[in-house]
Amino acid sequence: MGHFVPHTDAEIAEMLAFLGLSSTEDLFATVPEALRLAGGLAMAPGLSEPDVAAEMGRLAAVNAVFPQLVCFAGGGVYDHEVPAATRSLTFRSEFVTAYTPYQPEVAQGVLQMLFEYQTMVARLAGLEVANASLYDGASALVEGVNLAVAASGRSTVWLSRGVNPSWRSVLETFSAGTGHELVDVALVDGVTAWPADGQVGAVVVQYPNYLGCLEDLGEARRAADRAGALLVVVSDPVSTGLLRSPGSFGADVVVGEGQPFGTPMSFGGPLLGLFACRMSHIRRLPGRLVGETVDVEGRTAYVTTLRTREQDIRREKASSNVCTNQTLIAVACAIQLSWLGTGGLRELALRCARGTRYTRHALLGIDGVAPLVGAPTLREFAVRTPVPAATVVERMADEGFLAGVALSDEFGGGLLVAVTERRTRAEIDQYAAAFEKVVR
Amino acid sequence: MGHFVPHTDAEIAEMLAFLGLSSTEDLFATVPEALRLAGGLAMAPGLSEPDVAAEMGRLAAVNAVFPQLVCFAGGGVYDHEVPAATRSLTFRSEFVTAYTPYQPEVAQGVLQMLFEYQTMVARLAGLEVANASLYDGASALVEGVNLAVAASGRSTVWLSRGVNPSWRSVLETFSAGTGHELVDVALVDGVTAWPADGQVGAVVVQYPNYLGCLEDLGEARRAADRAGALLVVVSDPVSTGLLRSPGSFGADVVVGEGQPFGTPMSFGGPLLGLFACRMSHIRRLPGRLVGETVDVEGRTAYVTTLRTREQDIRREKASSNVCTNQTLIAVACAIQLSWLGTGGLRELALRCARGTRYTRHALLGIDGVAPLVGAPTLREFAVRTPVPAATVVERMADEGFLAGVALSDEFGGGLLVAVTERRTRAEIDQYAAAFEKVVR
Amino acid sequence: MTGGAPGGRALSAPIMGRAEEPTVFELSSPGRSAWSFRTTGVPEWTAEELVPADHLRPEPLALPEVSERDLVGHVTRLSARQYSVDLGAYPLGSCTMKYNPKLCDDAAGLAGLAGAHPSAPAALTQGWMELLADLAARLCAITGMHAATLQPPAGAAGELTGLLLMRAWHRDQGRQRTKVIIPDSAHGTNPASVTLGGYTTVTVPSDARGCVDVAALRERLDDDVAGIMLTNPNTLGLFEEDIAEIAAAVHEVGGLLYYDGANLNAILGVTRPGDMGFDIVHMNLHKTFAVPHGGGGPGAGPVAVSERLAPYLPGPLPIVGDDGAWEWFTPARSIGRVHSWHGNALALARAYSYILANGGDGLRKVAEAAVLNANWLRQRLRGSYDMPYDRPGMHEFVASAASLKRTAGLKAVDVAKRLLEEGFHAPTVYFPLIVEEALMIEPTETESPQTMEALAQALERIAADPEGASAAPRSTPVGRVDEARAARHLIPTWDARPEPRTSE
Amino acid sequence: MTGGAPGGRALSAPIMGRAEEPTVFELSSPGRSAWSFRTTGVPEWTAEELVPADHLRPEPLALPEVSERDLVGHVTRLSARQYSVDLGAYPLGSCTMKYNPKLCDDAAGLAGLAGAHPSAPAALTQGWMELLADLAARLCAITGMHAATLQPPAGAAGELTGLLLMRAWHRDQGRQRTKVIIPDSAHGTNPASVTLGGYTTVTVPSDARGCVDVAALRERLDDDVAGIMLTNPNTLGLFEEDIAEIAAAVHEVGGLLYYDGANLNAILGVTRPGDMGFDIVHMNLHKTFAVPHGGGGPGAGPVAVSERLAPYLPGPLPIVGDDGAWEWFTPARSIGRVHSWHGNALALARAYSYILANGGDGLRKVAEAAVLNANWLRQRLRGSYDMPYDRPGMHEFVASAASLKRTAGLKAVDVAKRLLEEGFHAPTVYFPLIVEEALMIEPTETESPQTMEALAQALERIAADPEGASAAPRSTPVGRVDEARAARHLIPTWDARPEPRTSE
Ligand SMILES: Cc1ncc(COP(=O)(O)O)c(C=O)c1O
Ligand SMILES: Cc1ncc(COP(=O)(O)O)c(C=O)c1O
Repeated sequence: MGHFVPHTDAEIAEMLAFLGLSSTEDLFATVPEALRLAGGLAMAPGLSEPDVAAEMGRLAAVNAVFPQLVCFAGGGVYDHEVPAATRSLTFRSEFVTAYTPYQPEVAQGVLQMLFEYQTMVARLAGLEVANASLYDGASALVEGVNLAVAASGRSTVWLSRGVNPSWRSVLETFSAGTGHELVDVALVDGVTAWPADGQVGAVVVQYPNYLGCLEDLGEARRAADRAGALLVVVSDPVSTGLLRSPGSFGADVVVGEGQPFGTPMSFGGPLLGLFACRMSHIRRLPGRLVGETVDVEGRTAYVTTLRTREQDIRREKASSNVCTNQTLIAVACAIQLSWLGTGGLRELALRCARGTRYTRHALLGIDGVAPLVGAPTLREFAVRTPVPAATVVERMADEGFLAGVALSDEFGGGLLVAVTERRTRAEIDQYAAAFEKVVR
Repeated sequence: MGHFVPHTDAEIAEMLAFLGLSSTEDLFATVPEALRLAGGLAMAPGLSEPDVAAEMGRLAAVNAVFPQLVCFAGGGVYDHEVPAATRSLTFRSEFVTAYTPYQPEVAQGVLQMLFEYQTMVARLAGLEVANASLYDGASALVEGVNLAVAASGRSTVWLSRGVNPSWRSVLETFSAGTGHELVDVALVDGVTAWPADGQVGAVVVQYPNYLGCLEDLGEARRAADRAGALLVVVSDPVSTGLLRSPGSFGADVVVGEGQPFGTPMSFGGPLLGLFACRMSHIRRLPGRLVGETVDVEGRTAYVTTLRTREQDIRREKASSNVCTNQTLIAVACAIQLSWLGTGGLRELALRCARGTRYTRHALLGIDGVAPLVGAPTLREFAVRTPVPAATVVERMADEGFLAGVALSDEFGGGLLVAVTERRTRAEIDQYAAAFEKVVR
Repeated sequence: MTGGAPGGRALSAPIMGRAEEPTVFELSSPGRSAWSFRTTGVPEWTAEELVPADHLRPEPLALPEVSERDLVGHVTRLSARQYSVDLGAYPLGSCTMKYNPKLCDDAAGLAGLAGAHPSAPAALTQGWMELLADLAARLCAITGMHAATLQPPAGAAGELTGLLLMRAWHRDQGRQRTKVIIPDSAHGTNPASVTLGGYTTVTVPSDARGCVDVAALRERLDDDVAGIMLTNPNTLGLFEEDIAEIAAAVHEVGGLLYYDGANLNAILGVTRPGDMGFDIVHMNLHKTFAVPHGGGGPGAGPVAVSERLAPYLPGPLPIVGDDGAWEWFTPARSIGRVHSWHGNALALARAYSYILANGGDGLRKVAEAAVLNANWLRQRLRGSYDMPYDRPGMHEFVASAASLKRTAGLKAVDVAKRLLEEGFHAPTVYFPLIVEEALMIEPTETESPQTMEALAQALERIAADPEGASAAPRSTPVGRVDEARAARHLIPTWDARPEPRTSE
Repeated sequence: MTGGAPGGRALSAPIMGRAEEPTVFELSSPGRSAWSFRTTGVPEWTAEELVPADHLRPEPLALPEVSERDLVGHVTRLSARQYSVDLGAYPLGSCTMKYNPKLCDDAAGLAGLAGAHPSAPAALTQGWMELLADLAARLCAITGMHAATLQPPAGAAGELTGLLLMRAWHRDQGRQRTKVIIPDSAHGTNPASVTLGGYTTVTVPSDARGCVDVAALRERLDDDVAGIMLTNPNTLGLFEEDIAEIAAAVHEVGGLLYYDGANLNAILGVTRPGDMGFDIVHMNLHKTFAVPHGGGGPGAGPVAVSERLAPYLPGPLPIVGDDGAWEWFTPARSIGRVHSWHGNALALARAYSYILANGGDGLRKVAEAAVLNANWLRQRLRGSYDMPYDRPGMHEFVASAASLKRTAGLKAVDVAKRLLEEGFHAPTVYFPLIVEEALMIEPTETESPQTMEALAQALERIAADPEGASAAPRSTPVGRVDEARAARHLIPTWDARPEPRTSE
């Protein structure tokens, strides 16, 4: 349809005439004839708006989502409520249709939102500074390790097996380029058992870890100290409503996934990479950073700062290659954290923990269902099931539940179950009843 | 919950102290003890946001709407497409959460939108001036008759039976107060047969009329001239994309329903009363009027004008009692008409007319289905059915269709069918097939 | 260029300064378009085939021809020239410009509500009918009445509906009365509605305390009085303490009491019109129950009545039938429809969601905070502005700039325009009519004490430094608007503009 | 008052002037709240019962305590301090800030898309998988490639993914190469990605015509070269006419060609990277395919490759299984995941809806109008600005303020700030690095000829009247911002502010 090109034929003719050209084909004179696409793209012509809506609606209708499918899956992406205020504010077109704030004089809206975001993310981490977002938790982890390696000058990394396996896989992928040596550190009954000695650049632990267990961050800090490494903590920001901050345990870098704050599960994207570090590492901070300053008349103003770290200035020596990040998701996160406030964040964490305990108790009452590991958990837990976890997930779908995430062999199988503040007692009771049925 | 009151208990105490009061109950000291509501409202406590959403969702899910129910009903409210642009622009919070533009210096957004709306509504009517909206087509009709009666000094009204019966009923209700004498004028084979003589204040005709038929507006104008009356035309603005404007036939006042432009069917509200008249009647115009002017520095500015007609100034002598109108729906209408543009409005009317012809043809091919009246129709038509129309509607609902509007005995029964640009050939074919089945 | 003004230019967005935004007609360029329709497969008959020649429009109707991009830009820029509750406080007296929770937007946006055709058989709209019935029941509980119609689309429509109910009732009592009494402080819609209801307005003065002068009222009461229309609290924000006495007096002569519910916000859960003796009550859901005002509407103005008036209500109304399902029912002596369908249904759904969210406890809190804010502000401003009725009031109060006008030339309108500069919307000015240079201030319950403090300081600054206020506002998208010129050189449409037009 | 700044005050909305907006921390008042959670009926264990003591947070984490009303006011006012495409033209070179149709917002908002958990079994997400597979197929058709991954969440992530693909391929060829060649006009992400990909950057200069100096390139080619990264059209907006020769030369030494798709908008339906000889292509869906930029993201940077590289793509990818249903599949020699799930899925859905709406014909029109607008504007501005490469180009062009700087002291940054005053966003400045005082202008196809005219006139006015431009912009929410101070006195969070804080 070319529906979004405003030019009328008469206007195109007029503009071409101004250029001394006689057809739109002439516009591409510098494209060698041999490279021109004869016959145009092999693609159907454009559809009208309602036709596109119908087609997108058809595709959407094929996926099973709430309320047909009640979600007990987590593993990094969680089914939290997104209130109407957060949704409607985030999607103000001024935020949605702006570019990266290169011209601060007309970008104070995005800049101040990011400044507020950074402040809240730093508080969640218990550290002094946070950046303006990264792609997802996994990319934040990659950048955290890169920072630690650069700061320590050592490229070996102790990587807890309690870190989200998908994130570890991303880290591994990118380590092919950076040359980091990743040393997996195994879990013992759900928590990481750190090597007694060795010299490494980074010690990476997740809190609570992938199996939902509360790692001993004090232990991780001591392991890092022994190894001369920076401590990189992958932290669940929702749990932070109840847990001591990683910074209070001595983390140097804290990364995490911000999706739980204001963004729907979205089939896993867009997500939001949270990144915070100590002030002493700020020159190695990846990505954008907003700082407060003043304008010519002394009014408070915000601007992206310490830009000399960034790729457009530093080029091959940049601290990271990130350019476009996840600003709008960071805006949603800042709005959602403000909507929650001090009391709401605590209440949110509490409700998740309560639902988790209630669900865990219900499942463990089923014959043949047992805890996968013994360590205490908070908002997610793993169970061993009498039939393979993947089968449980499959059968539970017919009952209207996404039962959880089936764990890989690395963990000896098992099912990872997450319970958010959205899950009612009635839903959990039905879930447990269905569970009992399908594992029989 | 009282969730939207920001005051903390400490703040309330402080404010009360400033007033020398000791409790919130003291705030109501001027309310005589005997009148105080003991024990509070007999109403359950407030619900959380997700709980309200769940309850509203439950109520919404009980109604049958597209795609479960494909709509062939009209009768004043039509199933037109509302494009994403119209929706997202209309619901900009600056428009949604503003009051009537009493302070023009901070209301240029709403005022200019209304100015553009008035211009487009006047063009649709083929008249010089339009107001800034009335409640619905029915209330616009009431105001149109009031204007005609006041302008002519005669309170008898010739009211075509081709005017929407629901609107006629509203007119009748309000005539109990104004004392107008409404004289129904019957249809003959679908079009109004005007009395040869008489002296009346208003002649009211609908174009196309309730049965979808094209009235002879020239005839109506002549009837009005003979009777010394103003000609009030109820006009379908969508049809105006193909039909000559009522103004071109000599209408003095044109009223109509603006819902088809940018507002969903909404169970019949909010709707939008369109109102236009000749410039010579402007001092009797009901409701708000926006005019162009300048500010102190000579910049173009808009403001509500000729306010001396209005109730807040004129009080018991006002041209109307309207205060709050349907501004946001008028904004949606202005946006939608701009989205349609010259070509789109014509195309819209054309598509409705094509679908209507195709559907009519399909239905008339069914045994026992016959035209109710003979006059030509455009976007809506009435058929006689072998089983009562109400039964057809009931049975068709089980087939997934809202078959139309069952006509009352006044019209000798029959089914009124409307087809909009949204209806595909496949939908119409299925509709006709189901129709054939249910009338058997 | 072939035609049209530039569309992709934010010149008129205040963010970029105070330049004008062209009209959409100026952005138009012949042949440009934004429309897009579903592919239907329906045969493509021509206009000539579909329309008889004598009806066929000779040329297309001229509408703006713009791209979606330019339309979006235009309307977005216009929105940036508009103040709103979501931008800041809006202490517009009588209008109750509270913050409207976003959850209500979600409710109104549900496809199962917005997508319903109103003529669908009851079996297909049970959810809507339950919603309307429960809303009516809750409004009755709030007002202390017996039954309600949700049809009136705004307050004024509710008034007229109420007066027609009054009329029908008196008719059935066998005698058509001719007069309706309203106080001199009443809103303009009251007398206008009285006229349209076929009655004559009789005005009763207010006494020195700002309430109905009961003695004067008694003088006006006779058996030609159909009823009285009151707001309580009245438009001065004061509770009519003698309401029981007034009710008794009016009832004694066979009249009815009509309650204008524009100020209902003040008494939610505290007292009820029904308990005060009112027979007919309209509510402005767009004031009290978080239907956003939309720049001037749509609102909703349901009318609730006492038992004896219930048979006169407009129909149809949803009731539970024998089989437990909802069905439509029209009362025996119904005055008839007052709306083409069921009123502003989506606005009703918004209000319903708001009432659910607040519940009985929350509504009471609304009234408390609204009254607290207003009294705090009145008390605070006593030193800066005249307070013609300086005593505890309800959710709003009326100050006066009369002294400031005399001493410093600062009129009510100047205070209003200065307040715009200070970042707040202006109060209602010159209403009610009985107060000279009236400033009618209604903070509402959703403004925090901090905002109240800032509002107080701004109003104090204005009173303390009236210099140059007649040049205000200076920081708004346009400066003070020439309203007289608008009426003198009337330009009600773009086509009526005097200047020559180059394109459309 | 107990604490906090006023929340309901629009002082900082530009509509009300240029005052500051307090931070949300300043609006906070202890004990105030907006949160609201579902009633669940789950037992209410205490924190102490749920969390081991050594893990339990000693005190609640301090976040802003605001009402929903104040939060809405705050964020709405901040939005009013922000320029955006929906407000006006945004000729930011290299960024392709076109208008993004609103229908794409609808697509991304569908509950059936937004509500899906990514770990759900394939049987429950067939719609998503079909969407992703068809999008990948269409992107391959557009670029002339064989297979694609949609995982990379932005262009830079796509680059690094591409370099890792290159690396894996060379590894399997038995020899790890060390160098990647990039032109001196390249975007900064290119060299940064090269480093992260474990390669060394070798820069090849541009020739006098603004294209890769082929002779210089040949000098740099040896069997240690893993490949070359190019954009075509390049960052000067010029088509690399020698691309076939370049491809042959690079391939001859066993290197691969990487296509940075930031400029793909220019060649949609005209020519394809695959046909030019590229082996790896990333696309910025947020530039070319109407994913709005969100103030800096999220975007989407899919990578498409030729057949020989397909086995290395990140997985899982959706493919049709034996039973005709979609299933996940990871290529044999996959480099591994580059995103924790399937990339920015909702952004991908937006782009997909945009591609459906345009179709093959529409995409070609996009390129035509983008190139037409850019060339028209370049031609028009030749008299006002230096055009270092003054010949027909593609969708953007780079002008220079070098002469104006010399003659009138008007720097590129001053032109940018003046243009903000004129109601337009500024072009990209000081990039590419090879042009002095560069002004990189990309009008995009969605701006009308009328807007182009207005933009041209504004830029002409600026060049003609450079006086006082260093004081620009004057009509924006803040004046020129002190960037140096921000770096010198770093305040990256509200907690780092030097001033004493009264409340939080
Ligand atoms: C006291 C009073 N009565 C009646 C009305 C009229 O209500 P509406 O504008 O909804 O018609 C208003 C509205 O401002 C009012 O304030
Ligand atoms: C030429 C070029 N390459 C690469 C990029 C990086 O893309 P992204 O910002 O999506 O990471 C950009 C973005 O501005 C660009 O313009």
